[in-house]
Amino acid sequence: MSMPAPAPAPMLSVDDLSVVIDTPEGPARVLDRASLAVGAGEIVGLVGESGCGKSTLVKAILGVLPPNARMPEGRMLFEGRDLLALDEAALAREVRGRRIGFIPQDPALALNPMFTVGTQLLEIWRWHAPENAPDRSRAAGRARLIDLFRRVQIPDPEQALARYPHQFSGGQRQRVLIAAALLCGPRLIVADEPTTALDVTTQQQILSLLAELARDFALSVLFVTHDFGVVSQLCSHVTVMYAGQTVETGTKRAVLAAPRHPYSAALVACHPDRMADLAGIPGSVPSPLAPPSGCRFHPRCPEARPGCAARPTRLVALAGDPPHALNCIMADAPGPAGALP
Amino acid sequence: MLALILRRLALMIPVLLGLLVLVFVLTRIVPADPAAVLAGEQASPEQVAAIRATLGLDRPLHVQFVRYLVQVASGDFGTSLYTHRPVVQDLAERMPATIELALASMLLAILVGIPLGAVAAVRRNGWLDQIIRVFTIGGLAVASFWMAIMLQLVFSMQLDILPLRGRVDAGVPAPPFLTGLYVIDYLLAGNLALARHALWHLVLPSVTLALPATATIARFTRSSVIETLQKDFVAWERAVGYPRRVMLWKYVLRNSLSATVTQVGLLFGLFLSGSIVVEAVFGWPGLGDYLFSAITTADYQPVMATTLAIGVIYAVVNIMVDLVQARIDPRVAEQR
Amino acid sequence: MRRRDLLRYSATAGALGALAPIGMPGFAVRDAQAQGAGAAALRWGGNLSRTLDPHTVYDVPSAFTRVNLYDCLYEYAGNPPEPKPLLATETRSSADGKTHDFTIRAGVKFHDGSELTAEDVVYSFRRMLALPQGVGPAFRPFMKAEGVTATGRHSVRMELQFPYAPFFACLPMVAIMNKRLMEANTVNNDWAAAWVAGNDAGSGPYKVVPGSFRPLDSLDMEAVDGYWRGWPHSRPIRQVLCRPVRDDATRLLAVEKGDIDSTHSYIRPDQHERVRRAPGLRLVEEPQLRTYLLRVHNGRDPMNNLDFRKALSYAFPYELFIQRVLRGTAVRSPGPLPVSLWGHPRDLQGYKHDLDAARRHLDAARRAGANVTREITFTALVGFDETEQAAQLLQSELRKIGVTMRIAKAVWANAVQMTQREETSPDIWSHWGSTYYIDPDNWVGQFYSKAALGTQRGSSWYRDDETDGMLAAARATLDRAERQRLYEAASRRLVDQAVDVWIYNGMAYRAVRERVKGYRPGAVGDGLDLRELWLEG
Amino acid sequence: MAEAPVLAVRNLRKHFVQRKGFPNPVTVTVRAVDDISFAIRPGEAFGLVGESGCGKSTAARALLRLIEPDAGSVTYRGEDVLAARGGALKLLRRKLQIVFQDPYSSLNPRRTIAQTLVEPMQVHGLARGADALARARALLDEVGLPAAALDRYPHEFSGGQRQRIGIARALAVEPELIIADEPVSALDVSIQAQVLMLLKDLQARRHLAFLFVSHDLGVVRWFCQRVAVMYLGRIVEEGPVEDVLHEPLHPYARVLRDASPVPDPALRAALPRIEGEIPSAANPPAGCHFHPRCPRALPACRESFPATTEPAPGRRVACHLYPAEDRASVR
Repeated sequence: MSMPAPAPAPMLSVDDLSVVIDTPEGPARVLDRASLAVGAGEIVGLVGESGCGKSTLVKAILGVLPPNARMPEGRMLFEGRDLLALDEAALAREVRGRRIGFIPQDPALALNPMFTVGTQLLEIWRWHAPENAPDRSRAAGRARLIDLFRRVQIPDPEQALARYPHQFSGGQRQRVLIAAALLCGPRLIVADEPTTALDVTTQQQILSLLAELARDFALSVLFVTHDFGVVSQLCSHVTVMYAGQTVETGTKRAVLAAPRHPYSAALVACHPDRMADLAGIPGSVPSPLAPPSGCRFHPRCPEARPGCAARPTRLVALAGDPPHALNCIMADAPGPAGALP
Repeated sequence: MLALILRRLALMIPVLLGLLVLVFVLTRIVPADPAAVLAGEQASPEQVAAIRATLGLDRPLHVQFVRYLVQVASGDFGTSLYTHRPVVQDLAERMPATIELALASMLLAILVGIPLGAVAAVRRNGWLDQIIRVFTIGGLAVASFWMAIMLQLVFSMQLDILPLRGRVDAGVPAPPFLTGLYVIDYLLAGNLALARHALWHLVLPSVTLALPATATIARFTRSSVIETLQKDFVAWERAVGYPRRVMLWKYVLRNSLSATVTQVGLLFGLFLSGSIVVEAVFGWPGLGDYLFSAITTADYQPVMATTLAIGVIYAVVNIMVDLVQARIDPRVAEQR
Repeated sequence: MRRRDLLRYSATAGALGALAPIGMPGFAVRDAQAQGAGAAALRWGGNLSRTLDPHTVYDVPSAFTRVNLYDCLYEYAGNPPEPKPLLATETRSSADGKTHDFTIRAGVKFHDGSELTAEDVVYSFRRMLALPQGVGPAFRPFMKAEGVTATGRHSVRMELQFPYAPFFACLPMVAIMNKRLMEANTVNNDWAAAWVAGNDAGSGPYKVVPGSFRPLDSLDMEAVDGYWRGWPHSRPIRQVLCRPVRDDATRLLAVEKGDIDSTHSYIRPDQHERVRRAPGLRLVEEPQLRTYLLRVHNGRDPMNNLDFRKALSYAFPYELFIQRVLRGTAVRSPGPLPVSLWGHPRDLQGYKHDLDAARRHLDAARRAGANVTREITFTALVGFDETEQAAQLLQSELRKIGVTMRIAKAVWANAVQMTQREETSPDIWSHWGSTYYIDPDNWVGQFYSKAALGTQRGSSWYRDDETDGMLAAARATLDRAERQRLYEAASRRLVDQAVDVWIYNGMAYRAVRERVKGYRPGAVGDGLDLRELWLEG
Repeated sequence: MAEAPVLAVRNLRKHFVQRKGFPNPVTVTVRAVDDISFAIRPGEAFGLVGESGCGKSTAARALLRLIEPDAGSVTYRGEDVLAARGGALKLLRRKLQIVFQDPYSSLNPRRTIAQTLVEPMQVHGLARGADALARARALLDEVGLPAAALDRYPHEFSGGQRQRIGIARALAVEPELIIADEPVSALDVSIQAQVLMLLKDLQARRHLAFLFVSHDLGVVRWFCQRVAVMYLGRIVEEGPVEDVLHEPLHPYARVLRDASPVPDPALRAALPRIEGEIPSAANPPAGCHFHPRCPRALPACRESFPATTEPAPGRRVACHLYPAEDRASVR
């Protein structure tokens, strides 16, 4: 897959990445040649149902896959660096917490209940204070943290440092975690379903905050979610995954308004909010231990054809503007009009 | 925090009362006659009866019990029939020895057991984990009197590097009584050599006593660390780039300790009961030996008072455990 | 023995194997200073009593402190031991045997420097008689507190309520205490019992180092300068550190290692060989008057049948028990008295292990209507393996002749309680006839008089007017020859009636380090005279 | 309004009282459900929406007496549910069935699906033996599961399938009203859609009434005919779904509507601004609980909780913006 000439090098690009987890029942291919790109300043929604590989992809990017996982193929570039070439220590030292900030799913569980918020967050500063920071001392970290707390609207930021996670509400905890992600000046924020555990009004507040911060700090955001509604509110681009494969990627407008992949289309149609007739998808997500061959969606696909099971998975760029790429037999036909990462 | 202590102390009273009833009933169920034993073999039945009356043993059980409660409530734990000394005095001499032994064992069990369990958890199913598993199973399976004799044979008789028995060698003066713990009292008295001397005497008995507890703590810590490692916050800590070492030994371990600390409180009971055998073998002048001889001669007052004292020690240790737990886990502190 | 040694050597070898490669250089843990502190002292590992009060307890360990901290009017001397005057310089007894005048030695000093006088003797006897336990019960049947009076600064009169022949044999039981000191420490009319339990008020060769006594656990004693009897050796032992060891295994290790100079005197037969072989140790044999016997409940069917009791007596395998269990460390004692004591008939044959005879007597008992099919119970004592081994031997022999016997266990206090009532008293149990005073009355008189019923001494529930009469007469006459005749006759009669099963006279064994010289066992209990000892090297 | 309601709830109340602390305990009252009233008509799906802690689940459980309510009345076809005893209660329990959010914890893991389905039929004397088994098979077919499922255990099924089993179990006793407590919120969207369609299908076929408890406005909009919005233990607005969600009267209902994301890229560009967080139910603000966050709060809102008014036919709202006498302000 070649890069289209004019496009700037993305902040993060994942190409044809596979992840195999060795389980007692055999190897599970939880990611199957998945691809993803996050450009500078983009907020990319990574969408799919549970079991589609979103979390595995996030873990792979952060380098925190479990020890029994291996990556037999693929490529991951972040700011031009090959992440797969870095060992665990280098990842912990140079990437995680420093260049990539992380916002977890459940703010109630993501902080260690036995330590104050200040202790936990300054631990990140201690190991990852940016090299170009004028002052890398603990006091400087504290000052920056208080600034950030103010920025994410945590009341009494100074006292907040001395409080324990359970002394915050769910929304505040998520704000704390956002501050943690921003602390050392990262370029990319990976947010793994950060609002799923929150109430809608709180979710709305967090989404607003994220959008604002991304704009103000010129951040790239990889936003994992299962909710197209959230995508439509926050993201500029969308990548849809199914059973470990990337099925469709493009701008929000392109994918949401006119989904081309049968899975994307079906998923959008599952949202009761659309006022349109609700349509479920028959069957369920296959087990990664015994996935269908070829396009993994074909057993559930209303438009499946004989060739689907044999077809190698491959993301193909569609012609036209805005950019839009598809991993489907239907997209194979137009030929190599323009492959997209 | 003060409220917590007060509440736990208040809860202690009914527990200790229950303990007293239990021990009272148990000691009296056994058909033993302290009067006859006390009177000696030369006594006549009339003389025995006279002693029985003097001791109030001819009264109905409930009257005896109420009398005893009144006596205890006024701070009098009675007098031993044999030593003629207030039981409190005997306890004051013997309890510190048991406490010193139990504390040393606990310290040992914690200092060895927790790292052992943590390492086993981190290197789960690795060779180190297997070795630690064998050790922990062994630690629980080995009878402590056998262990004691083996340690004596090897370290005292063959290698001659540790004392065989006792708190100090014969002829070494006891330290001035401050805490009753020899090692500490010698230190406070400024005698470093004797503090070391007392410490070496402490080694074999506390190792013997600590072994099964170390195994238990290691097992608990192992499973608790493994459980903690599955927690979301560990994933977060990893994802935001905590160095592995810091994450494990500072953050994960502290969370895992919460469960282990509770266990330590329960284990202290094991130390107290285990000390009976260990004290006998190592000639450690603690409560075990005292209680044993009091039971065999039906010397009720020391039996009751010792049991009560052990109950109090156990309860106090568990209150301390709660405080430590509240220190470790801020949520616990707030619930109180 | 085999198993213990095997354990010891295999474990040692294993541990050494594991440690040898590591080596232990510079691991000098023992503190030279601390170790040196007790080297010149005798480190006595014999058992300690729970109290230093010589009046309230009278058992084997208490003899050690009584003899060495106190002096008595009389002491035992000679072999076999006889009561000889000690503080008493002269004794005059009235013809009726009821009044005894003692002259007390002048110039004897208590440890506080005050002189021992008649007042102290009177105080001591009155105290002894007032206290309900220990020595008192032995005196109270024939003596009242008013009967002890001072007739001068150094003379005391004792009036007995009736003539009592064992009186002089009882005198070494009564330690003479410092009246002034005792009264100064009396609280609530307790005869200073609380104080003297941990201190001494004596005039003996040794005194207590204040505060050093801990019941059962430790005691330090110091030699008394200018003790009135003097010191036999030029370099007597100045300091005695009593450090009993509770645990069997540890005790032997401690004496082997030299942590203690002596064990208690109950070294088990299976450990003798080990002690004999250990360098620097010797095994001291201490002849004992102590008897071991099975008490049989003569008041209950079927043991109330003479033939059944004889069947029991013939069924017990005496030789097997003495040779196998005790490894030959005891002599067969066919009757109620120690074989070496006067009053024991020299020609008494007693019973031998003979199952045919046992069967014959069992048949006779059955014919006489005794309920020989009833399961009888042997109550063994917890913590005394020997009683259980005796029970097992008897059980297997009885099974051969068709008598079923069950073995129950009880702790000492429990067994004593059972013997107080005829209904609860065990069918069979066993105990030792210990030495309180050296007189036949201590054994046969105490065990088979009707006065003993309701105590463990009378647990045979034996009621025989003729025997009772003989024992009472022997107690009342001062004629030694007559007494001997009466005790021999009573012994024969008891044996004829197979009242109990008498088994052996024991031997006590103590491991003593070679450096301890001059060691001579005491006559009663652990009552050795420390004055005679010295340390070599 | 023509038909008499199948279920009428009036002034239902449930407060939880906790005593905390030593030696001076403090009593904390959580007003989980505070005087709520609504009615459900036969065959109607009635939605109860609100955010976590608003009391919607407690209300659902209290009217079934899974938690005994403190006050109020619940009538099922004119019969007093809260006073029912013995046989009457048993019959009521049959007519009112509940479907839980997490079907796994409400299914006994050691019982086969057949046992799970047959037992309630036996308890209520509807069928037994082969008859009951045949009915169980038919029920499974109705909820879209194969008959082979009968001999299997709950753990062998996916979340969606388990929820179908939970629904089949509720249907086994032929209820008239189903209380569905967040029945699809634990499911993935594709599965959620399947289950919602099943429920809709059943509602039409069996003429079932639903009390549908959910936090998801989209789901409620799709499934329900009428809806009540709860905030901190109280119903703030009630009416036909289309009206309430299209043109909410109560400011909170509007905030809730605006906050609910809709997957339509053209619909909204800017994210709405929302003030503050939900306060603790143990210590709700005085007056109208919503006033500290309300963009249109009046002085009166601080003082008193507004009475419920009916500013338009079939629409009820508890807000000082809609005084009882002034109906004109609606439009």
